[in-house]
Amino acid sequence: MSTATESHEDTHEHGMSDAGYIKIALILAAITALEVSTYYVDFGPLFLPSLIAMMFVKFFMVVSYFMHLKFDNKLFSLMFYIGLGLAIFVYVAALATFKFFM
Amino acid sequence: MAIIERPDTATVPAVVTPSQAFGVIKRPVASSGWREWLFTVDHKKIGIMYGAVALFFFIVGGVEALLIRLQLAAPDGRILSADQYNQMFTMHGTTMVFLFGMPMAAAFANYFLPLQIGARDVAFPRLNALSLWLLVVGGLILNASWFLGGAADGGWFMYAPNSGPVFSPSNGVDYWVLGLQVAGLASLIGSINLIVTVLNMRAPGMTLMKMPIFTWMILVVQFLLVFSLPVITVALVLLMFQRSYGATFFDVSQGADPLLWQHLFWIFGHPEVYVLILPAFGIISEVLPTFSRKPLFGYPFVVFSGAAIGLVGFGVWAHHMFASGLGPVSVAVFSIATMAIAIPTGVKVFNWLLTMWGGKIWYTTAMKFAIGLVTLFTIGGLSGVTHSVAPSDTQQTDTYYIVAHFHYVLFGGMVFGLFSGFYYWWPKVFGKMLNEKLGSWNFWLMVIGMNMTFGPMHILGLQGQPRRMYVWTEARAGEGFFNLGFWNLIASIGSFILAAGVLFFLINIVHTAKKGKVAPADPWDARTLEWITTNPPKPHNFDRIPVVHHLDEFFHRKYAEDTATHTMKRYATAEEVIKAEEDAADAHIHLPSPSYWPLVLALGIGVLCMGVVYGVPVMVVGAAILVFSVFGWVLEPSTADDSEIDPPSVDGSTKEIAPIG
Amino acid sequence: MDTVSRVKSSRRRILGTLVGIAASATLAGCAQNAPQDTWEPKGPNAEMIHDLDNLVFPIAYVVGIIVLGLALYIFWKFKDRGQEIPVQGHGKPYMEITLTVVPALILSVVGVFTFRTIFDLAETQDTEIVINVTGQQWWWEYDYPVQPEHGINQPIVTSGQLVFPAGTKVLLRETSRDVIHSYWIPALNGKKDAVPGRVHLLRLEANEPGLYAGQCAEFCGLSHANMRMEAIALSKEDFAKWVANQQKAYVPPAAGTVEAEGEAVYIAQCARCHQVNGLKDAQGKPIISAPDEYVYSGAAPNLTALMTRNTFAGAMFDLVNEKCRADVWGAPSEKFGEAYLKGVTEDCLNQKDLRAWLRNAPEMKPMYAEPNLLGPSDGKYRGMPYLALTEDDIDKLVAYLLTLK
Amino acid sequence: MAETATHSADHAADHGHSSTGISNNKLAMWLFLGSECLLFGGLISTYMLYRGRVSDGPHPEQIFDIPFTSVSSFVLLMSSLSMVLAVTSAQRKDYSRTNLWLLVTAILGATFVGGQIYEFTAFYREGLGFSTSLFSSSFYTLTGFHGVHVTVGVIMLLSTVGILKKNRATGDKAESVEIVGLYWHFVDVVWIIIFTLVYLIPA
Amino acid sequence: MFTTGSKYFIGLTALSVVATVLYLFLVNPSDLGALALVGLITSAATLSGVSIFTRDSDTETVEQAVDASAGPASASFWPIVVALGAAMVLLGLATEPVVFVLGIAVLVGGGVEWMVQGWSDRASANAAYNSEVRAKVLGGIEYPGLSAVLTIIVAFLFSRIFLAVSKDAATIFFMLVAAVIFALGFVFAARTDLRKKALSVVLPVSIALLAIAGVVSALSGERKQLVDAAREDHFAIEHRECGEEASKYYDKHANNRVPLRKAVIATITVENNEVSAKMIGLDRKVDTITIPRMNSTTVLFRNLDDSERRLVVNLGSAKVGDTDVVEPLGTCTQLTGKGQEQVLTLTIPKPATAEEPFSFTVPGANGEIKLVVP
Repeated sequence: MSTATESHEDTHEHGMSDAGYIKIALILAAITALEVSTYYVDFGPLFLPSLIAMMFVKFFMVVSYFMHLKFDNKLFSLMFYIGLGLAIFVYVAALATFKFFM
Repeated sequence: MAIIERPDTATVPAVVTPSQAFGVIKRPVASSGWREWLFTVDHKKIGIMYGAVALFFFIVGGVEALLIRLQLAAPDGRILSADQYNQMFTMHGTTMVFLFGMPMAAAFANYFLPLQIGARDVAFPRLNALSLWLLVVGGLILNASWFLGGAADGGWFMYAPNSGPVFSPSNGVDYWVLGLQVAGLASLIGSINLIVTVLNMRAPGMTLMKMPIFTWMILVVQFLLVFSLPVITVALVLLMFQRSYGATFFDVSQGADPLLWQHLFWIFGHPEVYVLILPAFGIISEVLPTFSRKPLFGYPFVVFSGAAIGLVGFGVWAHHMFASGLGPVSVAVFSIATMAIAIPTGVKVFNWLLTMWGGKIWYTTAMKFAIGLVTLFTIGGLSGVTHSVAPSDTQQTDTYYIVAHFHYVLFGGMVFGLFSGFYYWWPKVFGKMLNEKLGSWNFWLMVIGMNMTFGPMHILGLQGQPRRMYVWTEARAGEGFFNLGFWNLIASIGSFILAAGVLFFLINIVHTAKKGKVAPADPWDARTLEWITTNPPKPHNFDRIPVVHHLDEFFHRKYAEDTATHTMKRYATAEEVIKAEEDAADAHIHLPSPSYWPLVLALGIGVLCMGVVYGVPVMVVGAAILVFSVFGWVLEPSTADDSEIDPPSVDGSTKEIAPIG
Repeated sequence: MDTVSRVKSSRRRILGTLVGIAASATLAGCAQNAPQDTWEPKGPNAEMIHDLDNLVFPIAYVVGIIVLGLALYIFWKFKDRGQEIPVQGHGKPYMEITLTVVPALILSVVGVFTFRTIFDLAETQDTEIVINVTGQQWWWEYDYPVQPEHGINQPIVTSGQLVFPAGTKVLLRETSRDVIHSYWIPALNGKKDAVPGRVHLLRLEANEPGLYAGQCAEFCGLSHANMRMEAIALSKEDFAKWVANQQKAYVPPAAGTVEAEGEAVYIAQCARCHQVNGLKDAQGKPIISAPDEYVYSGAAPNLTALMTRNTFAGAMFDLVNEKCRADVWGAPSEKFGEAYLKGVTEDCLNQKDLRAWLRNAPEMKPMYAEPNLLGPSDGKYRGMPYLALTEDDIDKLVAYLLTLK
Repeated sequence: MAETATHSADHAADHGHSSTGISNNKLAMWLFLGSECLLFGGLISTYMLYRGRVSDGPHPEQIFDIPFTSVSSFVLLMSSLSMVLAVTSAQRKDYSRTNLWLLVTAILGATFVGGQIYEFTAFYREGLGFSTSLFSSSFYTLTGFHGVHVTVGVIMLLSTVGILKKNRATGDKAESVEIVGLYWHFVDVVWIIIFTLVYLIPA
Repeated sequence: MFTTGSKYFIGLTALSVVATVLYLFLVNPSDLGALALVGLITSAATLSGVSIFTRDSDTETVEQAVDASAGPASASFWPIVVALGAAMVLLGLATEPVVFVLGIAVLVGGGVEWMVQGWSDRASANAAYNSEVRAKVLGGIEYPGLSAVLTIIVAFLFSRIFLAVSKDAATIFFMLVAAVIFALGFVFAARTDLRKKALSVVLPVSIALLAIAGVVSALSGERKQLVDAAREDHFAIEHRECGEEASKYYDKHANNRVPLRKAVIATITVENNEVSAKMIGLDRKVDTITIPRMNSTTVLFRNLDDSERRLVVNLGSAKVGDTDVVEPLGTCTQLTGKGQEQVLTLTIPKPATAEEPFSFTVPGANGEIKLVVP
C-alpha cells in the first residue's frame, strides 16, 4: 500500500458477473425470509443468536459483494472495518456499563 | 491558483465571445484582492486563513480566561455575575478546543502536509475550502450567542440534564449545539480530505515509513477525528432534538439516564484530547531533530506510539466518569486501560530526550518552545498518571488539580507545540523571520506565566477547591500565609504574565511584517521536503515533484556521511538543491481553479442551522442554498475549462507555467 | 478497620521517608487546616485513597525528577558549542523496548493496588446505617429511612448538614431531583455523582466526632459555587440524642406571643413550600407543604428542627454567628458533640444573613428566581423567590424560627 | 461527491495517479462510510438502551407491523441488487442500462420512503408522538435519520440519471455511479441491522 | 453597474418583497406561506448578491455581447406555467392559503425558468452554447429540485395508498408493486429494442395510475382502524387497567426486556407467589422502599413465577375533577411472563396520608412492599 506499483487494470474490471450478483441477491432474499419466519415460528433459545448471525451474514454479503470490498483494494476494507470495529467496540462497552447485557 | 497559467490580460483586445456572457455565475478563474482569498482553493492560502481564524479565537478565549482569573483573584469576586461566569468558562473551553486547538492544528496540517509529502495541493481542494468556511460559520454561530441572549452556560462538557431547556433557558446552548455541529462537520470533511491526501498523493519514493513525523501525527489525528466526530454528532443531535423539538432523551421523569450523554460525549471527548495534542507532538518531532542536527530517535517507535495512543484513546473515555457511578468493574477496567495509555506517551518523551542526546543543540525560539513542551508535558503527563488511579481520581476530579493537569498538557503541550511551529515555519509561510529577541521575551513570559498560573492550581485542587465555581469563600480557604487565597491570587497574576507573553507574540508578528528580516532559503538547516522550494512556496509548491529516497530527504540532499571521520559533511547548499529542482521543472501544471461554491455552501449550512432557533422558514432558505450549491459544485469541474478563462488563453489548452521570479 | 490500619501502617513505614522528602516541597506551600484538604483523611475510606496517593505521588515525583533532571542535563551538555554535526543514527531498539517495559512494570504495580482499592471502596455489605441523600439546585436533602436499631422510628428529613454517628459504616444512597450533583466530603471519601434517576452509593465513615466540610463537585448550574455541605459526625450517644430530638413532637408557640404571630406568618408565607412536621392549621388539620406546585425541582428544605442545624440556604450561610461558629468548628472531638447539640440559641443566631435572606433571597444567592425567566419551567421557581415580607413579618418569623429546635 | 482530485505532475494519465493506485473519491467515500458506522451505531445504541422505557403511549411490540416492514426491508435489499446492476452496466459503459437500473433503484427507494411515511403516520395515529416516551423519541430519531439518508440517496440517484442523460458528468462516470452505489448499499446495510435489532428481536 | 444576471435577480427580489407584503396584509398569514415567501426573498437576494459580487467580466463587454448576439428567442412554455401560477395565486387569495402558496411556488419556479431561458437565448447566436449557459445557471437547482419533487410525490402517494387500505392489503400491494418494478427493470434490461418505446409508455402510465390511486386514497381518508386508534388513544397512560386480568390494549404484546437496568432504585421480584424487594447496592430483602419526594425514580419488576404478573403501585386516591367520585391513584406495568422484566418510572409529589399509605403490590401474589415518601 505504500508503493505505487498497484496494477492499474484490476481497479476497474473487478467484481462478478450480473448473474453472480443475482445469485447473491437470491441468497440474501432467502436469509431475509428465514429472518421474517422467526416472527411466525418459535425458534426457542436459538431465536436471538440465529437472528444476530443472519444479520451479520447479510451485512457482510452486501458489503463484500455488492460493495466490492472482497475484490477491491484492501485499503477500502481497512477504512470501513476500522470504523465498524470501533463502533461495535465503543458502543458495546458503553452499553455494558448500563447493565445492558447483564 | 490559476494565476500562473494566465497570459497577461492587459494586452489582449476585448473580444466579444460567448464565454464572456457567462457573467452571472461564471466561475472565478483569475482573481485578485480579497476575492483571491475568499474563493481560493489553494491549501496554503486556506492554511493561512485557518491560522488567522484560530489566532483570533485564541485571543477571544484568552480574554475569557483572563476574566475568569480576575473574578477568582480574590474571595467573593464581583467582576462577573454567576451567570456571566458560567458562560465565560463554558465558552473558554469550547473556544480553545474547537475554535483554537483544532483549527490551528488544521492550519499547520493544511499548509505543511502537502508540502511535506511533495504534493501540489490536497486531494479535494474545494472540500478544503469548505472546511475552512464551515469552521468560520461554526465559530460565528457559537459566538453570536453572546449578543443574542447569552452564551451557553453548561460547561464545555454540557452534561445533561443541566443543558436542557428548563435549566438553561437562554438560547446559548442551542447556538452551542449548532455551532459545534457545523465545526464538527468542518473537521470531518477536513479529516477525510487529509487522509486521502496522505495516502494517495505522496511524492514518488515516499513510503509511509519515510513520511515526516508531523505528517504521521496529523494522519493519526485525522483518523481519530473521522471516527470520533460522528459520536459527538449523535450526542448533539439528541440534545438539539430535546431542546428544540421536544424529544425526551434526557428527561429523567420518563426514565432517561443522563449518563448516556456522558458516554457519547467522552467517547468523542477523549480522542479529542489526542486530536489536540498529537499535532503539537508532530511539530516538535520536526523541530527537535532539526535543531539537534540529528534524526528523530526511534522514528518507528514514535510513529507506532502515536498510532497506539490513537487506538487506545478510543478505549479509555470512561476515565472522565470515575465519579459518576459506573460501577466498580467498569471503573477498574477503564482505570487500567488509562494507565496503559501512559506507556506510549512516555515512549514519546524518552524519544525526544534521546533525539537531543549527542546532538548539537541550537537554541532558537522554536527550539525553546519545543523543549518547553517536553518538560511541561512531562509534568502534565505525570499528574495524569495520578488520575488514572481511579480512587485517587475521585478526590481530584472536578477540582483545580484537574484544571492544572490538563492545562499543563494542553497549554504546556499543545500551545507550546503550536508556538514552536509558528517560529519554525514562519519564514516558510511568509518569507520573513520572526524576531528572535521578541521571541525570547515571548517564550520566557509564557513559561513563567504558565507555571505561575497552573502550578498553584495543583495545590488548590489537592486542598479541595472545586472547579467551575464563580466565587470561592474565605471560610473554606484554610489558615496560614499560603492559604488558598494566596495561591488563587498568584494564579491570577500568572495569567496576566502569560497574556503578556502572548502579547509579545502579536507584537512580533506586526514587527516582522513591517521590518522583519527576509528569510534565507533554509534558515534552520532543515530536514524535510517543505524546504525544497522557495519561501514562501510558489502557488504550485514544487516545480518538479521531488523524488524521495530517505526519511529527512532534504537533509540528505545537503549532507552525506564522511566515512573516514564518521561525521556529516555538507556538500550542497539549500539554494543548490532548490535550483536543481527548478531546473527540472515540469512543463504542464494543472492546478484546481477557485470556486464560489464552498463559501456559498457553508453559508447555506449556517442559515440552515439558524433555522433551528428561528423557525422553519429560515431553515428552508438555508436548505435551498445548500442544495443549490451542492449541485452547482458537483456540476463544476475542479479545473476550469479553458472557455471559462476570460478571455481564453491564446493558444487553446496549453498552459505554460509563468516564469518563476 | 483493623485490616485497613494494618495495611496502612506497614505501607506508611516503607513509604514514609520517600513521601516525606518528595511531598514536603509541595506541602510547605500549603494552607493549614484547609477544611476540604484531600490529603488530610479523617476516615478509613479516605485513608484508603490516601494510601494510594502515597504510592502514586512519590512514583510520579521520582519519575518526574529523573526525567526532568535528564532533560536539564541534555539541554546543558549537548548545547551547540561548535561540535561536529553528529552521525544520523535512527535509534536503538533495545533501548526503546527497555523504556517501554520499565514504565509498564511500574504501572502494573500501581494497577494492582488500584484494582484492589476500587473494589474495597465499592463494598456495601458491611453497612451499618443508610442515609438517603438527594441533591437539588442548590442544596442537599438528607433523609433517614426508618432504622429502629438507630432509634429512627419515623423518617427524618433534614438538609444542610449530614449528621451521622462516628465510627459507624454509613452508606449514602445518592440521587438528585434535577441535574447532576456530586457529593464530596474530602476528609471522608472521594466524590460520587448524584445523578437523577439513578441511585449511587457512597461509603462514609469518620474516625472521630467532628465537622467535615465539603462542596458540590459537579457543575450544577447557576449557584454551583454556593452548594456546600457539612458532615457532622457525632459519638453514638450524641447521635442517639440528635435522633430523638429530630423525632420529638411539634410544640406550637403559646398563643399571643410574637412566636405565635410568627407561626401565622409562616403558615401564610412559608408553609406552601417548607414543611414543618406536626404543624397544624386553625382547623387542626396537618399542613402538608406542596413545593412541587411552586418550585421546578419539587422540594424545599424541611424546616423541622431548623435551629439544630448550623447552616441554611444550601450551607451557603451560617445560621450561627461567627463566635458560635468558631466554638463548633474549633471544638476538640471529645467536646464536639456537646457544642453541636447546643443548636442555635437566640444570642448565637446569625441575624444579619437570616434576615437578609428572608427579605430577598434571590439577591443573596443567584437562583433563577426572576419571574421573567420562568417560561421554560412552567412558571415554577428554581429557588426561593422574593416574598415581599415586611420588616415586621421578618421579626415575627425570626422569633418563630428560633422555636424550631 | 464527484470532486475530482488534483492531479500531480502526470496530467497526461487519464486516471488520477496516486501513491496507492486507488481513486481519491472512492477512498474518501469509504472513509465517510466508516465514519457513518459510528453515527448509526450511536443512534442504534440510544434506541436499544431506551426501547424498554415507555412511561406513556404504546410499547414497540404493540405497534410494529412486522409483515409490512419485512416487505419494505425486502424492497430496500433488492434495490441493492438493481444498484449493483447499474454499477456493472456503467463499468461496461452501457449507460442506457445504467440509467434504467438507477431509475429502478430510485423508484424502489422512493416506495421505501413511502412505506416509512405510512409507518410513521400509522404509529402517530396509534398514540406514538415524537415526545411521547423515550422509546418514541429514539425510534423516530433512528429511523428518521435512516429515512433522510434514503431520501438523499434517491435524490442522488435521480440526479445521477439526469446528469448522465445530459452528459454533464464532470468526472469518471462509472466511478460516480459506483460511489453513489456505495452510499446506497451502506444505507441498505444499516437497514439490515435496524430491521433485525429494532423490529425483529423485540418481537 | 450591474451585470445582466444580477438585474434579473434584483428584480426578482423586489417582486418577492412586494408579494410578501401583499400576502401578509391581504391573506391571513400562515407559517407555510411566510416560509415560502421569506425563503424566496432571501434566496433571490443571495443570488443577486452573489451575481453582483462575483462579477468578473467587464460590464460593457457583456452589454455589447448581448446586443451583438440578439436573435430570435426559442419557443417556450414557461409563460403558460407563469400564467397558471398567477391564476393559482388569485384563486388562493380567495380560497385556501395552501393554493396560494402552491401558486407562488409555481409562479416563482416558472418565472425563474422563463427569465433564465430568455436571458440565455440572447446570450449568443449559438444555440448549443445558449443551452449550456442555461444549464449552468439552473443545473444546480433543477436536478435536485426535480428529483426531490419526484421522490416526495412518489413516496407521498404510496403512503396515502398504504394508509387507506387494510394492513394486509398494504403489505400485499407493496409486495406486488415492488415485484412489478423489478420485473419491468429486467424486461427492459433484456429487451433493448423494447426499451425506448415501452419506457415512454410505461412510465407515464404508471405515474398516472399511481397519481390517481394516491389521490383517490388521500380523499377517501385513512382506514377505519387508524381513525379509531387516533380517537380512542388506546395506549395512553390514563387507559391503563391495573387488575389481575389482561386488558385489551395495554397488555397486548407486553414489553418484556429492560435494556437499561442501571438507572433503577430497587428490584421487586415475585417468586413462588411472594413479593419481595431489594434495594440497589444492598444485598438483602427489604419490606419498605423509601423514595424522596418529587424524585423521578424507576423500579424494576421481575416475575419468576409461571403465571403472568404485573406490578402495581398504589398512591392513595383523589377526587376526579370537581365531582365527588373518588378514584384510586397509581399505575402499573404490563402483565409479564416468567423470567421477564418490566420497569415503572414514578415521580411522587407528596407524602402519603396516614389513612392511605403507599405501596407496591402484585395482583394475585401475596405480600406488599411499603412505599415511603418522607
